[in-house]
Amino acid sequence: MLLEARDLHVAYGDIRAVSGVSFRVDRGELVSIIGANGAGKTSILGALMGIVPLARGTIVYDGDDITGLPAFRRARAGIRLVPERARVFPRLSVTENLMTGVYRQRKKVPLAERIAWLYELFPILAQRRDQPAATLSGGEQQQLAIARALISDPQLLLVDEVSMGLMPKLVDRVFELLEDLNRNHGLTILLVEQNALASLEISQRAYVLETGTCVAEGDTRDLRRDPRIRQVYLGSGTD
Amino acid sequence: MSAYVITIATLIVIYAIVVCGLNVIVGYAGQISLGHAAFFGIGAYTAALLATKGHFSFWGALPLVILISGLVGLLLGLPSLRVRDDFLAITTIGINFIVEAVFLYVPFFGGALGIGGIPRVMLAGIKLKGAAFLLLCLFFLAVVLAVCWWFTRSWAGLACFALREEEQAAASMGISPVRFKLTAFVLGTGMAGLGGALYAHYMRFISATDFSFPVSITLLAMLVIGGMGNLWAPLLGAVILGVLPELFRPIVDYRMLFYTGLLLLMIRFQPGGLLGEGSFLRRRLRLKPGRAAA
Amino acid sequence: MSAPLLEITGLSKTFGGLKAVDNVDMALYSGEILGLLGPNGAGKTVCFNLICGVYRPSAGRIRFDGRRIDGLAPHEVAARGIGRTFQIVKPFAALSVLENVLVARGIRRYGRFSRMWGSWRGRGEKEAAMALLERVGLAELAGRKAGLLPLGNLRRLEIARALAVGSRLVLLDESFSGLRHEEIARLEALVRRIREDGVTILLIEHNMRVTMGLCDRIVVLDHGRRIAEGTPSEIQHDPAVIEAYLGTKGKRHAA
Amino acid sequence: MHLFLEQLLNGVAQGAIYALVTLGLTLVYGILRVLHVAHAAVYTVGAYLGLLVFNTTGSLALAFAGAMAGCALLGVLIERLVYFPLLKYPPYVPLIGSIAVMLSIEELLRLVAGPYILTFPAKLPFPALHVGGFQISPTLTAVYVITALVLLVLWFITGRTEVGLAMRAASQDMPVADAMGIDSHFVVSLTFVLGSAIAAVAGVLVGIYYNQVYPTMGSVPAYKTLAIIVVGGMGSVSGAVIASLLLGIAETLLIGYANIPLPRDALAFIAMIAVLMWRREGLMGSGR
Repeated sequence: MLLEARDLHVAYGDIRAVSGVSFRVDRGELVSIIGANGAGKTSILGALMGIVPLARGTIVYDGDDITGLPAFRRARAGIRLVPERARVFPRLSVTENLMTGVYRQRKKVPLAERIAWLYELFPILAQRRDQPAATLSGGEQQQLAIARALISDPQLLLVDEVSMGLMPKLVDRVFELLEDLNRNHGLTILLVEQNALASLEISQRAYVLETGTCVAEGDTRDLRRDPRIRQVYLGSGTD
Repeated sequence: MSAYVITIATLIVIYAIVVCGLNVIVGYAGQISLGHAAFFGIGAYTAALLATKGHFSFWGALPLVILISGLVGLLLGLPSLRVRDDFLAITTIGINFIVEAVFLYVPFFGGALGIGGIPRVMLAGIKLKGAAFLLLCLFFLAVVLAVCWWFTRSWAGLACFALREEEQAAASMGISPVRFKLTAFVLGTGMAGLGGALYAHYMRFISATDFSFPVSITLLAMLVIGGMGNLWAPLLGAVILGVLPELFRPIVDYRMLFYTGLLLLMIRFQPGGLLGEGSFLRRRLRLKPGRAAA
Repeated sequence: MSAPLLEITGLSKTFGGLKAVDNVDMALYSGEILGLLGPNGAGKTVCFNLICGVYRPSAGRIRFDGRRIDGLAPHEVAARGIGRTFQIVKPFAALSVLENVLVARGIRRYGRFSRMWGSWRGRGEKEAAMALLERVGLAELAGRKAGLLPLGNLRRLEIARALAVGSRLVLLDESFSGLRHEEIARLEALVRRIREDGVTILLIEHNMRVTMGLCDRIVVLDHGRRIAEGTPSEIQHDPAVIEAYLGTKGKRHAA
Repeated sequence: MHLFLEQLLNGVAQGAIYALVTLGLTLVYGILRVLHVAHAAVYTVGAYLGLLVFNTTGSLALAFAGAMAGCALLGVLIERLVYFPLLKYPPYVPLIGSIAVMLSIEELLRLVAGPYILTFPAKLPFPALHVGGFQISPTLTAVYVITALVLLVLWFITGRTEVGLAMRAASQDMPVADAMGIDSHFVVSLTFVLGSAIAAVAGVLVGIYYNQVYPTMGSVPAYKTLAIIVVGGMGSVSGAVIASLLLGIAETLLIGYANIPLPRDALAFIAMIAVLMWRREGLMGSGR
């Protein structure tokens, strides 16, 4: 087991975003957390990364309790985040954005090789390497955010709503890439998505969230036929 | 009462009047102003010029002084509608420096020499000085406090509180941000103008440095220490910052340090002021939680 | 059918090159609850803000009660009698609950210089504000500072303020988000009661279950466009809506 | 022509000094969004420390080094003790705190070192430059060379080092920078170290340039530099440098040629308000 979260609670002042969610991610797995917007998915990833304060709960990563660890220590321990809406550094160039991903870790990875590999994966980034990230389109920024997270060769990749605001064609490409990274490069991925069908397609297990609590979990093959998913998204089914 | 005590008391009352104006702008309407001394100065210079060059009596000039101060406040308040937060703070600092520079360098305003020979206030054929002038100032302070009190109970005041708390929500309740911010600005600068007129006729000599940026900081410190938005804060703050330096006269060298250090400690540990929500004074006195104006 | 209370035609809003709202038509009739739905980034909130005057439309018209309101500032839209709530609650934190409602009661005063100098502490005003608090179930908290209320009560307070402003039309911006299940049920009952009192309601919501249960009709947006309109059950079975919400299975799998 | 050139050279020197003081303010505003008025007090402390070290050791190099070290420490103390706890309040609270720190330090200096003007009798080891029959004094040369050097070092640190990249990243999105493994709190403190050390250089330089060190020498720069960063576009380093140079030149030339009735110190604020009315984000603002 690479990551285990027990009884997570996140609150913004009085607003309960997440109340009592538990899950685990095994090494080499691709796990999805799905749910309509407002279900608390982004808060969970923020809490795992350490950039959103946790009201209650425990996070165990790689055998260590990291609940009280600041975000930068978690990052240095091998957790990387692709944030919602990419959040690239707008006034840094593409290359500089990538280099922030290996801050204080340049010597741990074969940097030139990684960069070459990433530019091969995302040729558009190679073309724009000296442009400020703000000048990139939404889809390009999303690719940059993924590359920035991958450059340090992370152990666990957290991906937040990567499909949001992307053209359908790009969504397919990104999901294919994530699937490939997981199957062929052994990368462990925790995917948070509104796009339920596409993420269920590529992941092995999933958790279904509704207004801050987990309402279903299990193998994606079973979940895909589960009426509760339709219910969570469309409010129909039982009634 | 000795002349010394009367002098201190008169200045405290004048400052309290000016800080009441600042309270309307900052405390009630939430518009940060770090240049309030400029409007204090505009009032004082207008009164001084009307008295010395225009040969107006204090009473004849007073409505004009308040009107002109308010109008200049309206004019200079316009930038505050375009900028927010820290930009507004810098803009008001800038206004203070510019106004001071105009007083100091334009010959019409007496330049570095300032304006002297301002006559005393006459009332019923009697020259007001000493305790009589203090009474006059107290009268005006009472009037200003009454206006403030009335403002906090008026719909206009309520609109300003709403704007201070949440501009977007206030607008969704029909409150025009432009109209009510400017209303607060005009009212506040008008009070500063009144204080300026009293100051000019009391000192009988004014110069630009009386209204320089450090004076603005003193005025703000009075308000912050008293507790922004509280009706009585200007009085409390003016008394504390007016009396303390006098008590510390024996160690005159440390006066200013004490003063600035107090401001630093207040803002660092009690940003709400002595009469602010949850302050130690409130807890001590077991005051009830404040109402809208408090 | 009679003329709509709120009528939106060809509404568009572009930011930079991006069309956030693209040629949307919508009509809201007196006495109904209309839901405006859509996944994240669909343009619901922009649409809402266009109605409230926060943004100025790039194209299109908005009519309330037959009169154009597009291009008006937020306080002018409010003055026409449209009340709204905020997705992220915006109470006047330092004021009491009662004073919060009184601010909204002042809607008839703020427009005229001569009317804004009277006192808001009169008995009549207080009683009218208390009646509104009674209606949303906050009467016993009237003296409490608004900033100290829990979220569920703040949502009610916002509805009370919106009712004071708009006695005929109220726009609710995700009033159910962040609430617990039992609070959601209570708030649903409140919205139903308000409608029974004759107030027309436009609801933006992403909680599907709530919307399906409350609304008479639903309009669904996706990528700024209107992709569906109909009764809740029609919407639930609309393939375009299902795709917008659940996503696609991906090209290669579908093929 | 000769006089004009001389005025221009003086104006550039004045602008260079403004730039040195403004840099720290810009860096701090860029990363914390705090208007660090007390920065000018740090600059004054720098001048005094430099003078103290110079008078005891006689070494100008040690004077610069001592002033930079002392100011760096002072800057970090202000950040940790005053700004950091106040960041959760509206922006005017740290601003008033900053003004209070500024005035307190001025008062402390007055009490410790006396209210009078001290002289800074150091000779800067720079040769006079001869450009086309025109002579530039050693002091002016020193101001030019040292400013250029500081800008170069700053450019190198922010543009070419890993920690500089971290500083720029943290100033654009602090949580995401954290998520990339950057310790932003450390980076913020480092920004104060850097900005305060540069202010120390400016303080020593001004002390020597005018041969004067006094407690309130920071008063005018304290607020004028605020105007400069507004004109330069809040947080933009290049904008701040350009605005500083323009202001220095404009002030000197206007005083020398146009017979304007206003003092030079008001000029910056008039420019600032004009710019704010015209473009909210300042000349080089990014419009965030």
